[in-house]
Amino acid sequence: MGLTLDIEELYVTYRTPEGNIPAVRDVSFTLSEGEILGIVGESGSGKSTLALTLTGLLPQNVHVHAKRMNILGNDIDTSNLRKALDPLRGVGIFMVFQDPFASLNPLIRIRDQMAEAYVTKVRQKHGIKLGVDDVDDEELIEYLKRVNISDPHISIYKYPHQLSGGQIQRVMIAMALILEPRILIADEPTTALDVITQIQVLHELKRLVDEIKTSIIFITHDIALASVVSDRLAVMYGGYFMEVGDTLNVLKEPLHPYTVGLISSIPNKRKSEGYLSEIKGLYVPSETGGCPFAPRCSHAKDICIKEIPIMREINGRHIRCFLYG
Amino acid sequence: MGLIVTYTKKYRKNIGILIKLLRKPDVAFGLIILILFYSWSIIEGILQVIGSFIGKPDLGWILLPYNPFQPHLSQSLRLPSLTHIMGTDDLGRDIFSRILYAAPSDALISLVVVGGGILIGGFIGLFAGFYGGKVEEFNMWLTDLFLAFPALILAMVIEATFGHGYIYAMIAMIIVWWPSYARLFRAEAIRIKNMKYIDAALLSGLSKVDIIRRHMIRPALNTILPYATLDLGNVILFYSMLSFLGLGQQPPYPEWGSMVALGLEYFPKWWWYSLMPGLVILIIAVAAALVGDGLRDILGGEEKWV
Amino acid sequence: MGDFLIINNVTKTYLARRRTIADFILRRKIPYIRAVNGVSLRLDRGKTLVLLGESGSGKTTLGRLIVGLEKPDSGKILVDGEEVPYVGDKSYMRSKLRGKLQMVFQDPSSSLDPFMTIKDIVSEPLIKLHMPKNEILRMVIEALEMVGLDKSFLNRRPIELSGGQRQRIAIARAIVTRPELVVLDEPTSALDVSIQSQILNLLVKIQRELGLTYVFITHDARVARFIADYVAVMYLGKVVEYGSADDVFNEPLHPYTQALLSSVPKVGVRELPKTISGEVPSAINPPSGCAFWPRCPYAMNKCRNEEPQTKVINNREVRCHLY
Amino acid sequence: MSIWTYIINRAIRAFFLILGIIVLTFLLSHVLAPNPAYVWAGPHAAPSVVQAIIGEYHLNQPLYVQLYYYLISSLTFNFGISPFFKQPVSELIATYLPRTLQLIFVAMILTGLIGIFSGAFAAEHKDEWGDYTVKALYLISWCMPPFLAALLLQLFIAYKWGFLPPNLMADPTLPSPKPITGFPIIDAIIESNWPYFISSLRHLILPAFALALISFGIITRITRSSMLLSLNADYIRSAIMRGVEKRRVIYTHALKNSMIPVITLLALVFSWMISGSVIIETIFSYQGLGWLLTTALYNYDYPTVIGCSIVIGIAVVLANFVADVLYAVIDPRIKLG
Repeated sequence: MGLTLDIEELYVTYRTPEGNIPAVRDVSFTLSEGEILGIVGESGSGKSTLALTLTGLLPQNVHVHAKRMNILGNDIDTSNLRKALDPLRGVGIFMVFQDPFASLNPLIRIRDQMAEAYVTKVRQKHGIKLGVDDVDDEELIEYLKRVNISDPHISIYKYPHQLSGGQIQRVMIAMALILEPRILIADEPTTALDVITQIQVLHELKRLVDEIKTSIIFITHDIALASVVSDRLAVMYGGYFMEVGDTLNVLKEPLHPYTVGLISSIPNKRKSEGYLSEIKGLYVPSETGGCPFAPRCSHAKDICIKEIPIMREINGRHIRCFLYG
Repeated sequence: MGLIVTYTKKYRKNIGILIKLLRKPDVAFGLIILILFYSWSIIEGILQVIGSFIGKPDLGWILLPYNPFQPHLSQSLRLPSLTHIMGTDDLGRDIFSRILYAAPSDALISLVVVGGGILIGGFIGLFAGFYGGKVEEFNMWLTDLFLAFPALILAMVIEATFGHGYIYAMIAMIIVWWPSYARLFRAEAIRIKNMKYIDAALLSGLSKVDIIRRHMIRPALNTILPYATLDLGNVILFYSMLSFLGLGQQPPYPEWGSMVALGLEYFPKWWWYSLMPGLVILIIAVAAALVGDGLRDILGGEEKWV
Repeated sequence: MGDFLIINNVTKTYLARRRTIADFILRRKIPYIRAVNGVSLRLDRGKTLVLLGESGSGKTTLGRLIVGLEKPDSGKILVDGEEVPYVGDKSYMRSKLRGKLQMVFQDPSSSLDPFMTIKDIVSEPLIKLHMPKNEILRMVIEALEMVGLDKSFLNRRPIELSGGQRQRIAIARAIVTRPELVVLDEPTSALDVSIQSQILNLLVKIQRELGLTYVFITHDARVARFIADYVAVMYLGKVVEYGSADDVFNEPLHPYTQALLSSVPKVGVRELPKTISGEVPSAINPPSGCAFWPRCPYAMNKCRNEEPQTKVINNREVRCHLY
Repeated sequence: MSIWTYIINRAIRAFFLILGIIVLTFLLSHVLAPNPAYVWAGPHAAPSVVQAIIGEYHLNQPLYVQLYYYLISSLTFNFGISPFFKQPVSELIATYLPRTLQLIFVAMILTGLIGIFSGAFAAEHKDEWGDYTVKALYLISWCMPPFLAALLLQLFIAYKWGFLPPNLMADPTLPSPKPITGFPIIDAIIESNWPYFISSLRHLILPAFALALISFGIITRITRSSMLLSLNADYIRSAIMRGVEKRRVIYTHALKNSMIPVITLLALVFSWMISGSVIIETIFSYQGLGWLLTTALYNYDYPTVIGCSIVIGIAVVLANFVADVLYAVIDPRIKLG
């Protein structure tokens, strides 16, 4: 199994008139072929910025720096990420967005937007330029059938607003089937969906790995959801990866205090059995340079506020905490 | 305008807003021009009013380089120079003095028309937007009706019916101006109506009038303030069009638009006669637009079009 | 199951869109959406009723009907023997329940007026009670302390607060008058997981201290299981199953309830739960018979043609032909 | 909602607006006016003329009777006889309106082209020099008094460099074509009167450009900001992610979506151009509806003023209707509900 992503010491900083805001700090990870990496984090953890960094779609006022950024065997120049990733988007990297209703152009039929993906595939894989109108409708409908859309012959000629959120996410997955991307980034693809639809869409997403051996980065705020989907899990807080490891290991025996808190604050009992365990306080971006979780951590020591611990490997797991080592 | 002033006074961060405004060079430029224009207008306007009350009209040009009414035929149609920075007109009157003398009427009309528009439009728009139903539909139709008439045409008809002159121009302009504010306020009222805090207020036992007072006026004014600032320039521009057509202040009083019209006879050879007042209008309108844009950037909110 | 809150055969329909003159000329009928369709429920004082369902199930509309923000087309809602008044009616101003039914909304950023201070926001339910100023202030501070905030928040504005803090303010506003009943519309679904448990614990604590009655609206079965005394599972405007939380969560009877509960991902299991197919049909044109039959694994011929009636089984109301 | 329901609704709305316009002018001229007879006859009219006017407009009868006659005559475009031109007002309008419409038509095309392209250009180069230049240009366009725009163009292009004629509608020495359609340029084509055609085109350019100059700013601005909005939207990101080429992203995806607010603006621009044309026709001595209106205004020719303004109001309502229909054609969310 080859590596599709190899990233070392990635920093992403927003430059605003009020000062620099670090969004992603010292993040290193790899992604193997056919692997699903779950990234779990709350709002402000930098998980969405990380997704946009990997697709090169960050706004102009962002500074990206990495010791190494290797995507699909190409060393990427982080100073001009948008341009550097141009040839990779499409059959290299593809992304499914959080809000299904915003992710397709409302004025263009589903068919044409799917055909664009087909045109890209033909261009990038075979070097042939096609027009959107040259694509065979029946072939596109086949792809819709593969993601179990109801009435694909009708749905394909509809406009996005005529479909439900779940159906649009299926269309996005159908585009992934067309493009067969090596890396798929799914940024909370099911958050806007209903409980049952969410599971249905995840089934389709998982089939991508079986059918086209895609590597998936699955970003979510719901650690339970991540646990049923991903092979490996990265827990993010304040821009740092706090804990990375095999999903089942992390969930069965969480090491980092934040991971422990995150798992135990999932409601898992009745109110008659007592209160839920909670993580006290709220996330405040810190400027002291210490561990961002320190103000909320019950194990916090003096050093936690002053310094950020480095990532250590313990039994095949990576932990960033002074409790370990 | 009174309402705006009281609410901006209540708004604690208004000093902070001013500083933020001045940080951008273009906005600072606009703000300085606007402040100069309005403060000059207040001083000059007070002098003119006092002068006319005590029967000494020369008080009105005590601060001006030249008497704006006195002809000097020997000096007629002089190119702009150090002595006459905007040149002289056909009767040898200093154009710069005449422009300065005319400033208060433009300043007053811009404040009255925008203020009147906000008052009338605000009242009608907020109630229509919040109550909805038939009230709203009638209000929509009414504003659409007024907006269907090109503003200048409607103002011309009004003045053709009732007469020409400064006061008539002012009334005509308020009549053509309020519908755009009614629309803006209505949109605001509808936006706020869908906020959950309105539901909470209803559950707290507040009446609809209470809710409009407590929850609608302040945010609506906040959204409309940038637009109103920008509109000050639009009103001056529009008034100059009316007075160009002879529907504003009647001669011999100088008026920016009518000065352009008078200068047409001497165009293009004595181009400054018409161009100078036009340029002044342009500069003031640009200044208002810059400040309005700057305010909107700070207060947030989207671009509004009526 | 009690007589404090009585919902009796309540129906609420909306037009799918506004009627226009052209519809009149073209003789077009505008379809109706039955947001709430013949719902009857009962609840004791001091208990929590959870309305559990997906989007479009009518749970939010039912919640708004219970506090009087909407007016039912037919049926009655009584709280403590008094009919709930509609806030737009004239009789609302005279009703005993005016100001006594409160609601906490999902989106904390739109539920607080950004131009007001926390003091003004929390004291809003009190201003129509004509109390002395210092008394109002005392009650506001008390409410703030109850939700875990202190005096220092009084003069702040919502924009300076985090999502969790805003939701605490919204709760404080809802409880400041010691209301009879509070409807909580997904109060935690816009919050982070770590904040969600704080708010849930807070709600339980307040309920115990003040003896409040809650109607809690959620789509999250985990949250429902934690907070509920009674659960009403809703599907397309109807209650398909209603019973005590213990019963419903331990042994769901309706196939939809079963599907909903089994779709909850379990922590530490690397396997996607099995689930039913299809999506919630459109409320404009619901399926005939039982609205759930196109997705139901046990669907029979009868289900397509005949609408199941509510049956009582082991203290539970179920709408399904299986029983 | 089907597209027909939508169009019928808009048409009904347009009809009621036209009715409202007529009633509004009625209110002004019959109810609110201090002395309607003197308004219609002119302030310096002889008593016998005033008596005739009272009879002609039924001014001595109850208001609803007056309204009835007024509505009937207005809806049949019978605006009476102009006391100044001594000619039926409807004939005057039939002569002068097409001239203004051809001017505005050319100006609208110029405005749209300049506005949309400069707006798209500025959005593409946001916060670069190109953007600042466009911003300065649209601010000036927006704040430019119409007479200043007209005078500057006249001064430089006509007088100083002599590229184009400074005023009038065509060379007065040329024989003008017979009015068939009423639009001088089209009539010249029909008659194959090429010298007149070229001359009137040359005379049209400066006033049309002046109108465009005072109107394109608003379109530039709205194109720029809506383009920026759509360039940052998720659907653009998703198009980029599926490898759509940059040109298609900007010109098919982003520009198409930015056109929606621009279309709703077109009617507003049309209305603004009619106001502007009153001033610009005066300066260029271009004898269109604006010129007719000002001439009537100076000569207390009230029937002409009212007739012109009703026709202008109707034209703006129709322009609004066209914009509404265009909007529905472009945006499937209207068409398909």
